[in-house]
Amino acid sequence: MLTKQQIAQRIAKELKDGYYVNLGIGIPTLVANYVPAGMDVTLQSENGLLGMGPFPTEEEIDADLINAGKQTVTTLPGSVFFDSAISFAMIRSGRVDLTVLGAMEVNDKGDIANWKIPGKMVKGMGGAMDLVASAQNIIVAMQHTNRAGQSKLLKELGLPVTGLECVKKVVTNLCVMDITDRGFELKELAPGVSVKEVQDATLGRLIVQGDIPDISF
Amino acid sequence: MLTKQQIAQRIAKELKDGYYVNLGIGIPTLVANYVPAGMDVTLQSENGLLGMGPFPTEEEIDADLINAGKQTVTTLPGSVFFDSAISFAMIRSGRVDLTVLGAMEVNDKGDIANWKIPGKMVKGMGGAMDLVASAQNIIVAMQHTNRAGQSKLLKELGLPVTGLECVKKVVTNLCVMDITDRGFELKELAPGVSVKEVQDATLGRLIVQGDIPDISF
Amino acid sequence: MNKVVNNAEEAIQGISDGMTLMLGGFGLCGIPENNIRALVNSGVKNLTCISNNAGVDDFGIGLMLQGKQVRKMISSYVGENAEFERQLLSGELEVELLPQGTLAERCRAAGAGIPAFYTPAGYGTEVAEGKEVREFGGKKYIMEEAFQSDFAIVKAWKGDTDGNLIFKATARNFNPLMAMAGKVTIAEVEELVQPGELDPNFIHTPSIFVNRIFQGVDYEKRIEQRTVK
Amino acid sequence: MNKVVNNAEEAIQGISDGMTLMLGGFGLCGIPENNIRALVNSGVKNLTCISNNAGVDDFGIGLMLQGKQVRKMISSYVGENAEFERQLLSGELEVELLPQGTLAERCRAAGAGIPAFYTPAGYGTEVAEGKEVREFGGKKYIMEEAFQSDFAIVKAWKGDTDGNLIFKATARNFNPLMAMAGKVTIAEVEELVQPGELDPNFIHTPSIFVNRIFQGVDYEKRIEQRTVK
Repeated sequence: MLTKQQIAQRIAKELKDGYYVNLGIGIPTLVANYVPAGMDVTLQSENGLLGMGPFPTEEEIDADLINAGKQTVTTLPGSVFFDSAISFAMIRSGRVDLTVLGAMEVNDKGDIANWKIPGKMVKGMGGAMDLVASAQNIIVAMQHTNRAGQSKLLKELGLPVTGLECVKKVVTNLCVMDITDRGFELKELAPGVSVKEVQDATLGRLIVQGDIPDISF
Repeated sequence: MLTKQQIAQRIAKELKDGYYVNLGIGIPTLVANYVPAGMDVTLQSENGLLGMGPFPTEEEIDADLINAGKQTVTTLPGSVFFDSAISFAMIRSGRVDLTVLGAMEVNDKGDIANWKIPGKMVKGMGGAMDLVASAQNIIVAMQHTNRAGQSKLLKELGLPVTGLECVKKVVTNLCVMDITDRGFELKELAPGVSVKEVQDATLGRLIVQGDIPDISF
Repeated sequence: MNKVVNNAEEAIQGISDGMTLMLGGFGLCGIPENNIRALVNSGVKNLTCISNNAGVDDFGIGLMLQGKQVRKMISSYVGENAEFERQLLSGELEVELLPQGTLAERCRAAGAGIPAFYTPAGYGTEVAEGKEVREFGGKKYIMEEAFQSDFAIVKAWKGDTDGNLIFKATARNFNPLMAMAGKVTIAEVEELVQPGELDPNFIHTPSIFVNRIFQGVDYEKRIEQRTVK
Repeated sequence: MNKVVNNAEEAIQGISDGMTLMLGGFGLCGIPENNIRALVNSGVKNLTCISNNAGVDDFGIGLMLQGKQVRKMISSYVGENAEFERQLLSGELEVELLPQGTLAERCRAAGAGIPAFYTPAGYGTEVAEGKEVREFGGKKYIMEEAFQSDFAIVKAWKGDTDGNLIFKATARNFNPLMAMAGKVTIAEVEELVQPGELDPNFIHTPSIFVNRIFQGVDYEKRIEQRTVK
């Protein structure tokens, strides 16, 4: 089983030189810690910053400089600020090369739910609906099951949908799966996890073809 | 009969303190020369300048600083540059208080033609169609008749329309007219011009009610 | 041009019960603190507020929620506010949640004289309910309309007395879009300067969009997530 | 990120016959002089050019017209060019004239992932022919779609090697909008600097929109109407 950090670390292997990347709140944020040295990856924060730098020192803290998670951050050489319309212009026009999001549920067609639990939690979608509607390359970072042990990788979503047929890849504590026309396609297993365990924890269509290698970092 | 300068001078009487004004090419441009002293009027040039200043000295000339007529201009304290989308955002959202345009033809419903003579002249509408579609307060500065002596104030336009029911007031070499539901309403006469002369030179519906005063400046 | 008012109390003159307000800011970053305080003190009620977030319990729009001044929030994310959740679940407060980019674009459209546009965000979701769906180039989009609002209230870093504004860092966010969009736009600034002091090449909001401006006082600039190295 | 190319000849690699190009500038102000020279020398033909104007006979896009490289112009004003008029009346050249604000907004929409929007400009005119008319709030609007283009070619004042751009004075005009809108965006700049040299708060075009950048040479910056006091 992967830790949250390892999920992030595995997703970081999908980064390529020159990528513009939007990282959602939670596990996705951790991906920034695993950008390979020397690789030029630019982080977009949808509140209006391209080229997000690390957290500030106490002296550098600036209340006017935060990321989409409302955390204080810094800039880097080449950083640029812009308004919310330009920010989502970047997103909707497909300029962001990779988007990493958390999810409550994903189904085997690539639909995602991550913004609302009716009658229980009303937080809102923030920028997630814009991102999933436009991004060409969306990876979901999530736990395979909820706290009650129920699968979050489904045939049909139970929660209100955020976007349709948009997720391309899912990295969970158990495995890496691509989403294809035939459903979840198992690509890599977390060390010590069996195909059977993934099958038991997945309610959506699951394709297992040939030998499944272990996740390597 | 009014000279072009006098047409501009009369239109300048419509200016009010605090107005943002867009002046078209030709006679409208001359209006800037007659802004009353002490009155705060800001000129918008749709190529991307608010707060247009006078022409530059030879030393001040900057090829990167022109107005919508492609003339070299200057800035004033408080001037601001912006892109073409923001410029027309101002115009379409009705932020420009007064728009002064030239016209080839105007009809008695306030339709205007000023961008094309089929088979003869193809210059284009530039920003005129955006202006006439959005401005609340459009004054046309024009000669009452063409070189052949034919009326340019018509019942129906002969030329392709630029915008429908948008002109509020016309100032010509002969007179000042408001455009109302009933047609051209004669408001002021150029010195030495008779009601009969205006009637003869106007093909659209013309309302003459009561005594018509002379234009004063 | 006389756009300068003395303070927030003067700036909010004319804001009355039942109106629709836009309020700039993302989280607590770049919010019009002075105007919000004045609105709270004014006791104006039954407002519809368009704002990306709803503040926190004891700051920002949260203060207006405490005073039960807000009838409806139009936002993209409201997850930092217990009083908000209480009023929502009890039915005292109405909320319309929209994708963040749609919220931004509907402000911008209002300021650009664009009555409606198409966006892919929200297609196939609750957000699309009751909205026109249309296909362009084989992809589905929904039609969204420009916001109507009575007042837009924004916070800038610097402004001049003509109304030109510049914003700082990520405190820019929704502010320039809302500044374009109000029937009346009120700007509070940290530093009010004379025309000519701001470089005309680097102004974020041209003066023509701003109706009232004043220099704010006592900015708290509260930080929601103080993260350090 | 390696967006820097050596010169215009390298920058225009991949532009081939029949493509659609956006070219920044208003009149001759802020036009991509280096790229236009390179396009003229390349002999590429049958182009559709989206540009507010078509240059003058011996400068700007006029040079491409002389070389009969342009099949179609999409512009708002083309009144400064005798060769243009000759080709148009003889049927060699196709032209689509659009309101200037519509031209700007269709560029901006392309760069914003907005496939279509409504504008009042051109309602009831030839421009509206074949376009959907729709009423919002009692006023008539026409639907306009985002431009599709293969390359956008812009000219900036300063740029950094990441692709961030700033423009000078009214040479900004259509450039930032087109920079957002191309499948591939080429920027030529008067001064190319290192990342960090431009203030992140005052950048007009964020780097993400720019694919290729180089420092231009020999700017003529011809003036159309040299007016002095």
